[in-house]
Amino acid sequence: MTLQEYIHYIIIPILSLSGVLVFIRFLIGPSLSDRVVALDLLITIGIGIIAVYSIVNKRETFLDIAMILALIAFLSTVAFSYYLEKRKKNE
Amino acid sequence: MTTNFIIYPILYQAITAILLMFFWRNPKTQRLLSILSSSFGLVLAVSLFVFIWQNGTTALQAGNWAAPFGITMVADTFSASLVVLTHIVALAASIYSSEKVISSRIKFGYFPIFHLLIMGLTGAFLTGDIFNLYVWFEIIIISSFVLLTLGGRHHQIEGAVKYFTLNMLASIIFLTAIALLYGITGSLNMAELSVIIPQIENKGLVQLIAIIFFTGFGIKAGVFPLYFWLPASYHAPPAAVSAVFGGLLTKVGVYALIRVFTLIFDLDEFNSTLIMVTAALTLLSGGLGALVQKDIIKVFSYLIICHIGFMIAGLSMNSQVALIGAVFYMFHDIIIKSNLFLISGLTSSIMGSSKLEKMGGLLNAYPKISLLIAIPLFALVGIPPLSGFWPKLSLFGASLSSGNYTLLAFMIFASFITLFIIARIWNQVVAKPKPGKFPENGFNTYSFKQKAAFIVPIILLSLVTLYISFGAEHIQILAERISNELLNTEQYYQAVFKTINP
Amino acid sequence: MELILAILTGVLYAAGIYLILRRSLVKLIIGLVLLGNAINLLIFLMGGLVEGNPPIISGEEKVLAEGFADPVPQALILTAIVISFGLQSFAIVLIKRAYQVVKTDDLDQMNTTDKIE
Amino acid sequence: MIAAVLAGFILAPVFAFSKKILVEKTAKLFALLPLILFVYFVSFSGQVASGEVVDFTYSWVPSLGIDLNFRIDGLSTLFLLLITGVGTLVFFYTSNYLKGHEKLSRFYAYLSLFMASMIGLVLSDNVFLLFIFWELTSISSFFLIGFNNTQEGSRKSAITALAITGFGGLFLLSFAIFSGGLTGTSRISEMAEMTEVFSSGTSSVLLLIFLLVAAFTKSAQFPFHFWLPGAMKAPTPVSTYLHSATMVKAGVFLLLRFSPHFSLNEWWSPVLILFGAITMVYAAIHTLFRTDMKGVLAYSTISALGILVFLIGLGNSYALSAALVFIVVHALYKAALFLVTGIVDHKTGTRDLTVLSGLRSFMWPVAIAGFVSAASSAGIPLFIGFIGKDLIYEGTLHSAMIWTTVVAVLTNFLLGYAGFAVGIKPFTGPKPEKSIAKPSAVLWFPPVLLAAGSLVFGLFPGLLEGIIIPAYEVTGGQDFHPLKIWHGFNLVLLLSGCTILLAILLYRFWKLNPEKETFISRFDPIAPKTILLKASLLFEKMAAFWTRTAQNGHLRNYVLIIIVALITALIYHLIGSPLTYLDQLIWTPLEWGEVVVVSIMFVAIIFTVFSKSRLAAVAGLGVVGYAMCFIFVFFSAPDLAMTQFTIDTLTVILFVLVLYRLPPYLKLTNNRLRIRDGVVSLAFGALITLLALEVMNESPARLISEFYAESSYLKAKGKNVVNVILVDFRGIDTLIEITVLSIAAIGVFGLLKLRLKKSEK
Amino acid sequence: MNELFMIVVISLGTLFILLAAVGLVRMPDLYLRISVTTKAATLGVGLLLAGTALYFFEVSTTTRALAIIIFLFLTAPIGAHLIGRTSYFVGTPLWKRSVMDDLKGKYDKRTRELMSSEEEQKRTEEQN
Amino acid sequence: MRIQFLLNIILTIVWMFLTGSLEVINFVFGFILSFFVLWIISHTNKSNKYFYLAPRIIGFFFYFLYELFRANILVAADVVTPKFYMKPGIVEVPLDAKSNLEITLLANLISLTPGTLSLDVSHDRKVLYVHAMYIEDKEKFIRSIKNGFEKRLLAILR
Amino acid sequence: MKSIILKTASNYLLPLLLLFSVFVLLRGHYLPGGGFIGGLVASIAFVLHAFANGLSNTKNLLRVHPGFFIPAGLTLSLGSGFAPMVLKQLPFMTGVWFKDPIPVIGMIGSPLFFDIGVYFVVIGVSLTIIFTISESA
Ligand code: NA
Ligand code: NA
Repeated sequence: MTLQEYIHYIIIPILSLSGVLVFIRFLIGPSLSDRVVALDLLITIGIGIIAVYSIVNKRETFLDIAMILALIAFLSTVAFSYYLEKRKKNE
Repeated sequence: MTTNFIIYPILYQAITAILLMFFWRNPKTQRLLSILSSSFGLVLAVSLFVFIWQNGTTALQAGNWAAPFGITMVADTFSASLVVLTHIVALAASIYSSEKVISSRIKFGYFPIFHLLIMGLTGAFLTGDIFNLYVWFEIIIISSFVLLTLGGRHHQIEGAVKYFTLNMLASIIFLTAIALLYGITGSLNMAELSVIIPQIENKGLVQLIAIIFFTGFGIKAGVFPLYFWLPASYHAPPAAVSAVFGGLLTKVGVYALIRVFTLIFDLDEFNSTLIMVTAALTLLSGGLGALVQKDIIKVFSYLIICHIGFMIAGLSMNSQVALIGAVFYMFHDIIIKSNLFLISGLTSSIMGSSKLEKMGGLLNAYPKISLLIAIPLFALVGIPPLSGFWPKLSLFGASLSSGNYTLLAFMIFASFITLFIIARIWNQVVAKPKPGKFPENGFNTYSFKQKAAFIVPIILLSLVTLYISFGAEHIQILAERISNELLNTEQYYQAVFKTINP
Repeated sequence: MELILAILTGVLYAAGIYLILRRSLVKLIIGLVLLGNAINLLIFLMGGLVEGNPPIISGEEKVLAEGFADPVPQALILTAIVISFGLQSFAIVLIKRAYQVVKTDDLDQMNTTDKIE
Repeated sequence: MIAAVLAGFILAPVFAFSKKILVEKTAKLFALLPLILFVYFVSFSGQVASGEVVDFTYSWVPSLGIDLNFRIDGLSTLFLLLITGVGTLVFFYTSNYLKGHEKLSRFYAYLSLFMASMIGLVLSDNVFLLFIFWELTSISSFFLIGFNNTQEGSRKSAITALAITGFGGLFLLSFAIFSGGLTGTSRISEMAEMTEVFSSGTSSVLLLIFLLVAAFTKSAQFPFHFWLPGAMKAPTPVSTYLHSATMVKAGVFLLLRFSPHFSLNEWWSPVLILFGAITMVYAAIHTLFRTDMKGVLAYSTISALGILVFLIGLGNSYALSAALVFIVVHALYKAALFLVTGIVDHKTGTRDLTVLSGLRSFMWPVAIAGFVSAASSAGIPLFIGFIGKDLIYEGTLHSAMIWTTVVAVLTNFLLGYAGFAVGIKPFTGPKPEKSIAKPSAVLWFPPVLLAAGSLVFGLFPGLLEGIIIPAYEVTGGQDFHPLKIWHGFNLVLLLSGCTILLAILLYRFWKLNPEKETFISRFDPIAPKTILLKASLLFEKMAAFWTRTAQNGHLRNYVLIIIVALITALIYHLIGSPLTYLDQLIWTPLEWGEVVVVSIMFVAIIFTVFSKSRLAAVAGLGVVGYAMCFIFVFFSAPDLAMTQFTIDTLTVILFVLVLYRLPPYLKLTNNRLRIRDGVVSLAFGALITLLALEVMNESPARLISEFYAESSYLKAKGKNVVNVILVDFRGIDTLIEITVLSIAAIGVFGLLKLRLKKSEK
Repeated sequence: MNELFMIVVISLGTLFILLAAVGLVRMPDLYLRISVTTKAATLGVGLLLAGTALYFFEVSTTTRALAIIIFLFLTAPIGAHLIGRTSYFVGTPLWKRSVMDDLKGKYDKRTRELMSSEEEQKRTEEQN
Repeated sequence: MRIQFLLNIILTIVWMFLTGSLEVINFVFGFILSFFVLWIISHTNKSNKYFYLAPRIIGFFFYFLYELFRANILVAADVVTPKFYMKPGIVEVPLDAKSNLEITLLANLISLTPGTLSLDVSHDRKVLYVHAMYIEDKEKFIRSIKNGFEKRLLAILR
Repeated sequence: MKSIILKTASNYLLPLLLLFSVFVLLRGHYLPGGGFIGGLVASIAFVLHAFANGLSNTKNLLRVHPGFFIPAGLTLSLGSGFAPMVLKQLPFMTGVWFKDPIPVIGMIGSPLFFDIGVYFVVIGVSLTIIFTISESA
């Protein structure tokens, strides 16, 4: 089993499974904060997937995408926090 | 020598817009600049037209990438004529705006966006690339959208929501069609598409894509049953903007329909029936809508729809004569509809309202203005020999000779209802005594400059209408040449693929 | 995968249209955003699916390696994405303004302008 | 010639904007315009009498076959002389009649506009040109009828007249185009040689219908007649001009002009006779019940027009010459009677026949004119009307149908009554209590002159032959029967005598009173006018209903209609030609990551759609966007993935910034709508899926992409092909796209920052 | 040898991510979820990136991987802090078996300022 | 001024990291670029203490890694076992760290370690509120933070 | 938001993100990236700063109204399209290049300036939109 195959058959499925678990949390919530945390974690897992994906395809170009994700993913968290802090009481 | 001059009118508007942005807070300069540059823009447009008239269809390979690899801009007689008309309307609207648009709007980008709208229209007429056409459409949408909402009043917002949603929908449908088209052809260059499409074996698929295109453009053109955005929004912006909307926005849709269904797709039985039915129902529902409206701007809005039916009818009959009629009608309608919206602005400002029941007394109080507006009003009806009459000859003739009597009946109906509506408007706005008083700070109190800004554009457009009316021979010859070019796509193809610059 | 993505495209379209047909302005805009995604996916599909071979000339090569992903749809999507971003931002702001002016997010209450008086 | 036609058009605006004082002073001189034209046209009469035609041709729009082809022949000369002759008198008369009227200059402008249109109409030898002038007469009469623009009644009448005649005009346009197309020429004279076009096949029926609708609307034939009485709202000179010599005769002119063309058409005669007969009887009966002088005249005019149509329909040599003579007869006496009515009205302030009496002592010249015209109208010998009547009876008797003679007699004696009622009644009987101002010579001279005409031509009918015979020949008649006062004792004379007698008896014993008018008004509910009016109201209601239903203000309805329309068109086409091969596609194998991403996206879409909270929906939207981003990663689109991600984040930020100020979602739609919308959306989605799959079967040559692959680095010096496309190959797209962004930003700025003041619009 | 090391690193990273995912689903309250996941996932991704860097083993890739790790370590705790803080602020409840809550009542309802205990005491004294 | 320069150098190094090229010309370019960026943002960036002690930094780095792994495994055990053994709560931790940078770094480091999460800093910057999973003894927990991360961090920063 | 932690961090993240945005911009012709993404990243940097420090602080930082970047960027992009027209009588938007590449950036030519124009427009647009919304909140 080469490294590529290992990643392909073991690592990526596990990462995908993690993604599904996190997404379940996103769906069940219950609060908006839970969803935001789940979203954040989804992206983090995505960065991981991209990293191993670049190994599978032997193209380091994909790391560039991960770089963007790493830098600005948390911005939506910031935005949602901002929302929670500022919103009216009725939602 | 390069053929860069094809896009001079586009670039020129872009430069104007940028320049205007730098004078963001200075309404006076912006006004002057706008008028000056609109005038010069017209000169450029006319010289483009003259060149095309003398030298035939000309293409520019942007970026010096031979077609189909780059974006090709193509000027044929049709697009060059439309560019000229666009710039005429632009000049009129520009002058009209110079006094009519309040400086707070100007301080929030009215003029730059106005010029970008003109740029968008020009670009849409000149492009030879289907995706590029989409992009130009987006310029048109967003700038018209901004002009529509600038000021943010209640009715503006309501109109804008509808305008925006339905135009976005149109773009989405259009883009869907482009995607599918690219999927089956691998090309975006319209000239190349005209060669590839006939070779595709899966005709059914091509037709389905054609239907999607028709729907997308149909929304923009304001045909039945896709026109709803139009009456919902045209009364919202200032009159100068409505003039550009009324004259040109739907016409871009019509242009796209004509272009796509002559150059790229075949008008076979199914398509032409589809378009014909659409045309008939457009004539009908536009007419009915106009009949029941009580506000002059809304009446005009519905008349736009109604008359789009004529052009679409011309396209649907798929004959040279019909196409001549459609093109001629389009030229006439651009000028007339723009003028009507300017007039509605003028009369509303004289009367203090755009509701027909509150208007009146124009003939006795302003006889000269009455005479002035009689020209476009009756030209709209097609009272011969005014401009609306001539294209009907070709349209009626084509439907008679091809045996499309039902379509003819609808056209007659639309003509009749237009006659009736305009006569009624004449009665209600011009002839009837004014209920109540004219507003106090009304037209009479305006300075000479303000009055001129109101009247000069209307005179300008009316003169153009008179030219179309009495110089109908010229327009007819023009329309004939255009229809020839449209039907002989080979010419277009040659123009696009021969010019590889040194 | 093509089949799945084609279905996904269809679902995106359906979802977008469904949301536009609601009464809430916010839902409408969300629907438009979904439709934007739908169209991008459709364009993307039209170029054909290629895994792991982006249209970037790697290293010291001078032309793209065989089997590259079609760059044209990608460029088109980029343009489309950015344009819809512009339009969407304006639309989102319109929600805000509509709420300020019309005092509601209910589209059914925005019908005064179509009335025949 | 062109100057003659255009003179009126050119002078109209001159009149309109002349200073009021100037107009007051020089108004009488305005009559010089028609007078000069009259003289000019008379100058051709010699040539015309010798059977020549004079053509004038000016090029205008040759590519449509529309040139200024003017032709002076017998028929046009007849009409030209009437138009300019009566015109001269009307112009002259008006100068006094409307003296001091505020809008006198405008009136002259309209009048000369109208006259010019009429002249153009009868001169046209080009069927399109004919239509053009036809429409111009409609529109200028619209202005004339609505001249008293401050009165609602007159505005209404004007619009009714325009609607009816304009409606007919569109049929004339169709006729022009169709006949032009079928014959290959637009010259009316050339068409005349192709009678087969007008007489055989469905196209000939269509042509006939087009022409007749045009002629009948203009010439006020039943059931289109009702605009004419309404048009009496116009000042009397207008009525005089429109209804005696010009406007309404245009339809008759049209029929005469084209009667050679349709001479072989089997429908021509019966239809004309039928409509003519109905019209003449119907209108003649109506005259009995009218108490307004103008009302009587209006219906008698309609009736006279019916007679003309009827005669043209009969078409035998007597009937044709009767028609031509009757045109002159009618013009002379009807114009005179209108002018008389005008004077009476002007001086007494009323036109009510039940009130008026004994005016002869105040205005004896007018009374004479009235008497003479009434006599001519009743067909009393020695007046021209007698000759006209004779010819009519000759005409009916020469047709095979007895009933035609019966209706002719009936109509004629009723018309005779009408003439008496207007021309005699006001002047006889007891004098009014109040003294009445004498009319100036400018007023009474024109009717007197016309009456003199009735008399002179009645005594010397041969004088008329000079213009009647050429006209007769043009309309296709042969062997003209000379106009004579005396034909000997025969059936015709008997009928004439009976007619006169009956007319006199009726005048003696028919007591006019307001109840009569009330009586006839009971039939209003079934009158064509009412029916048409009701129909048009119903139509407007339907239009309003339709417009309100379609444009109901609910955006989602609009979207729904659009989508359903698109779906319908697509499915309709699919049923006709189903898609063929979905199975030939080579599928890319499934990967774990992709499946998970797509599944998450599916669920996230559903979550977004059905979420109860806006913010959750926005978060769901975020997930959808990020999932898209990963699809781009998996399928080799790094640039897209990056852009999608950043833009998605920015969009979420925007939503969040905006949404916290808004109230939560309302639960608004009901389940039925949800299901309906769901079905529509899913159908649309399914169609897109289907199309996408079908398209993916096609594998076109990707020449463009291959060119980019090869030249991106070598020619455009970039290795990221997508970026090279964006900034170089398709740079214009990008340039526009950033412009779109810029506009959006300016728009946002304006939308949120600009606050208009109340005063600013 | 090198490859084995890579496999270990990558597997470890994957496990941490799985752990974070499971933790996110299992943990009883929001704070615990944040607490567990942010870091486990960050560590996991860090390891995966390290593996990637090792795989390509060239300057440009390594620096990129390193940059990503730095970015993540910079941003992840800030995000966690923000969402945790705001959640508390808007009243997201703690797990019922929590042992203490020093934050309770420390946020000024009006100014949204957060007080320390010391400051709170001071204020109470002032008020008395 | 010195700190500005230091920041400039650090950014330049980041730039070289990003571009993955260690050439001199890239250094120059990166330096100019960073200088420009810093100029843009300069005037609100009030000067702060900056770290300069490389060995301590490295030591601290490994300490952090150790803590990260240790805590992760601790938490992992609790996550994967069916029963929860944790005793969570929010603890008020008094701060010795004074400057914004010190507080921020400390708070982030605490957050990065599993089982603890910095929720907020009090307005007067005297205490940090930390959510922790295992609070056997409040004082002990506070001490572990103060003697662990805070001490080492301050040693580097001061 | 009143968080010292976010505020402090954002002050350090801002230069980092800006640097990164330039990096993304300049490599776009060779690797994923370019004017759009670069511009978006730069805007996000400022947005983050605004979230943490308040809008007015960020505006002070920028010195000019972000809207100014729009015409500036447009001018640059349009100008690079004009360059070949004016300089070499070539069609609009033709790429004109300096002969030799320079280190770090690579080839210098009109498409690069075009992309830089895009970068500025995107910054101007995003910031104008977001700042305007925040201000009128
Ligand atoms: Na790029
Ligand atoms: Na180029």
